Amino acid sequence: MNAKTTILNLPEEEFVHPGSRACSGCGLSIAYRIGLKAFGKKTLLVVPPSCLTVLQGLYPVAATKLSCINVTFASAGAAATGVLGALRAQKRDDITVAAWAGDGGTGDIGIQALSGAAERGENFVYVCYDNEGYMNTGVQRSGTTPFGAITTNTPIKGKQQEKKDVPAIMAAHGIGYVTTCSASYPLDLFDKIKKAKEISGTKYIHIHIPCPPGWGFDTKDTVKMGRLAVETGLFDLYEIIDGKFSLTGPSLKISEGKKQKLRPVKEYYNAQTRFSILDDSRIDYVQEQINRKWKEYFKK
Amino acid sequence: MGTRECGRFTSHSESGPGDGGRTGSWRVVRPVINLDLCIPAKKKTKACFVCWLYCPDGVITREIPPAIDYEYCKGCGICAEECPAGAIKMVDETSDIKEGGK
Amino acid sequence: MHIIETGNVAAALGVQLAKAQVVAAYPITPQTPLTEKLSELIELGEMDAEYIPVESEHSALSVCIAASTTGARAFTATSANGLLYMHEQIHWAAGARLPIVMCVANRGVGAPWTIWNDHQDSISQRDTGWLQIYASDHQQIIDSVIKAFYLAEKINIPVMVCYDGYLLSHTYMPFEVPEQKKVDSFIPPLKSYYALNPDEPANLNTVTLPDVRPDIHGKTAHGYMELRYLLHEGMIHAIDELGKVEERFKEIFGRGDNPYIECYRCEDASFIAVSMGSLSYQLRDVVDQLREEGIKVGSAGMRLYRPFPDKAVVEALANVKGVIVFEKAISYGFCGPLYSDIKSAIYDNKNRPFVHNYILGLGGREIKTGDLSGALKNSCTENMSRTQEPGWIGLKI
Amino acid sequence: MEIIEIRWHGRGGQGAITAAKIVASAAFESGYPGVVMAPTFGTERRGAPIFTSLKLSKEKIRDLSPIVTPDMVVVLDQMLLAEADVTNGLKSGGLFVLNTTDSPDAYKNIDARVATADITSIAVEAGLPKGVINSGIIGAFVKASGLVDIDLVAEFIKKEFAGKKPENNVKAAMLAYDRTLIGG
Repeated sequence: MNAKTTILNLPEEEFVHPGSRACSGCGLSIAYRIGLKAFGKKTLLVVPPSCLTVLQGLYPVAATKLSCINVTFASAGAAATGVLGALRAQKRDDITVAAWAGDGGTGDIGIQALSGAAERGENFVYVCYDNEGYMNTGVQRSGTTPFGAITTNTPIKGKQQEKKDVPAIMAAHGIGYVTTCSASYPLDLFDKIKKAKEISGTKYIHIHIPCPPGWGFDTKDTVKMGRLAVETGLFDLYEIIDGKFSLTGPSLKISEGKKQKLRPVKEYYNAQTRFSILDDSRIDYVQEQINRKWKEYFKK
Repeated sequence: MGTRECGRFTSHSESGPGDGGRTGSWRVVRPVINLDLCIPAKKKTKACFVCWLYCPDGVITREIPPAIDYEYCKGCGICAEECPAGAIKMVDETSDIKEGGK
Repeated sequence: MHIIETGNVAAALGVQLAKAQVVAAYPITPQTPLTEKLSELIELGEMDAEYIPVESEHSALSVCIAASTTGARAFTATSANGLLYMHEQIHWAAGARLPIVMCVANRGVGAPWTIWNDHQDSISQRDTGWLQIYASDHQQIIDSVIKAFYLAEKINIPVMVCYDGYLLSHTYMPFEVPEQKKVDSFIPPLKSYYALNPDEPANLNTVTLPDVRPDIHGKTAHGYMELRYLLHEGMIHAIDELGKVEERFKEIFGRGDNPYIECYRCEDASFIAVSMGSLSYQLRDVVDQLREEGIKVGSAGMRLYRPFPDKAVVEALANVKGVIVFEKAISYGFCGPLYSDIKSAIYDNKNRPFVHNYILGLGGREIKTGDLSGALKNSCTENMSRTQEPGWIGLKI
Repeated sequence: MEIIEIRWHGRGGQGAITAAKIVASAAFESGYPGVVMAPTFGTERRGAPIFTSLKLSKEKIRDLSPIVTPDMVVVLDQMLLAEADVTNGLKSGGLFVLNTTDSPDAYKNIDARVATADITSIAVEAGLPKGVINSGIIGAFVKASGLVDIDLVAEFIKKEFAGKKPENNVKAAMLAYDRTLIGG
């Protein structure tokens, strides 16, 4: 693997203009800003509706410096396929194609087109930024909203179903590269996108994105919240390369005992108002699940 | 002058800053860097720049010392929260007004 | 060279000759043999294109939209529910002003399932901002596909070439396959208005506001409504453009007809039967028969349905006593869509003819020539009372 | 407008459509600009009875509706007689072509000229896999109908069966042409 990127050698060039319409403290803005540095200039983006649509600017001003087509909600995977097809037809192979979609546009309405593209092995990087809900339309539940979260359409009881494991679904397609990242670890994200660009076929990158208004925490705590998700063992950072699973970055360090021990999930739940109705028994249950999962990790 | 003069017939956006306007006006608190504590400023060498890395809006420079573009800084406070030296303080915007600041 | 092949093959050969670069499709009867043929031509190396076997029609058009945006000549084809599954993308392709060509092998729409022909599928896409051309035989299919690519790229509006499922798609008929050299001189290589590329960055089709807004050069850019107006204006303009395309085609290939409304024995007609697709040719047999009985009737086939060629329609129907519209589609609770369009087009005529409407052939219900002549004869009888309600031919209820 | 209407009966997968298409191509080439050939509209299932309509005329044909009163009926598989009403609408004095080991005399009940040939055996003799009968039946049809020239038909067989034993298929058609028995 390449030497890890540091803050000091991360490319200086910015591909996102300041003054976007993203919320103050937006986790997506961090991931997108650093992510585009990894993709670089010679990239064509495909974006279905999401907070990113707004972040990227309203006609006729683009907040991004990369070329992008906005496409319908269900079609990111297929649209990326079309861009690739046109590039092949024009014998151009020096351009990276990337789709950047939200969790709804990926795991819910977009999963058919994404699955089709992955099955065909289309040569592109698919980035799912998972802020765990339909934030752009005002915080409704999505397939990746965690159990118990209050959203505007689970307003009283919270979501009654578990979070959909989209990276596992993508891994089941047998694609060459599946990885999880977090907005709170932008250098790790940068390196993984760089790596994905070098692998042929479909690559899937799933980024955990804290959302201050959607999750209910202060804007200053965005990075802290994403870090807490990793440090409690709730959201693990890993890579699946050619079917082989391995923890990466801070998750790997925790499993190796090099860093601090797992923090209690209670810290994460208590820090967000969306979990305000969760009772202790549920939190204990989740803690048990995490302990069991991590027992396996520690063995390896 | 009608919009036909713009010469386009599709929704074709070109890159430019400030799509959301001067988002500096969104701030209720502003980050202020204490150069006595700021690592690169203190060491006069390229170091740290955690604030630059995490700034969602890219309004902090990776310079010695780091500079904040208040025209667009939304005042989220992530830089202050993440600064390992505790060099950035979030200051009430209104106090600035009271002091007749810029 | 003449060959005997199906309408689907005629369409496929047109796409091959027009040198489409990206083909994406999903199987649906009765369109499937068209895209099977294209995949065969591409795998054999007889066509230099990317064939993308997508997982849905929605994705098929999505691929075409993105490919067209990125500067490739794109083609797809579908029928019935496949077309309806594309609906969102159909609007999108037109709104993005992409010169995509799509063939529709017309089929009835479920529920309940039917695989047989009527026009409900494409007619229901009438207001999407696509041109809709209807073919009556195989020669028109292959020629229309070739013209469609040229026209679409000239006006930056997508074109749908519609032909009857089974009746044309699966029926073998002789037709002339144009020479590649001539097609090449007819259709220049695609030159996109803007092809997505990293060197001239653009963010396309993002949220566009209700009101106008300055662009980065200080010019006033459109609002959403201006872009809609431009599409409408482009569609209106497309009517004249199609006329020019027809002339150009005639010059190069030596054949052509009225591209708007194809008239048969209408010059001295007192009554004209109007329809779309292969039905208009079947009605020619009926016209011949009624003419022998002394009824002065003609048959007119709509070749262009959107944009609606109202001037050509008014002209074709200027001096008649009656217009009888036969349709394989209905706007439930009102009447046939073509019927209301024709009535609207001739509303300002000084001597308005009566207009009758017949619904027939839904879901492949056999259209018997005898039934057609009976209905037409009835309508041509002068004392026939005007009715608002459409008549139904072949209904056994 | 005079239209010759020919209905072809076979089973899904037997190649009745290909046979009719070859005859259609040869007819077009020999002065029938009006050619319309319509298979059964709908889902064709292997083994199930199907039919194909072929209309020929000296003028362009505009009526695509199915054949109701055929001038000629061709049956690729004798077993179909028990399954489908193959002679339905056949014009009195029309032509009935059948793949069978029987002689035409065995079908005196049919009000038409009957022509028979043992296409199944002929095909095997011509070196085709058992059950490939669509090229052979063309030979029998051409002999009995006299509509088109057998050598022209042979050319179209070669074209249509390119890469699929074209010579053997031509041989089957030729043998069938020679051995077709035509009743009174």
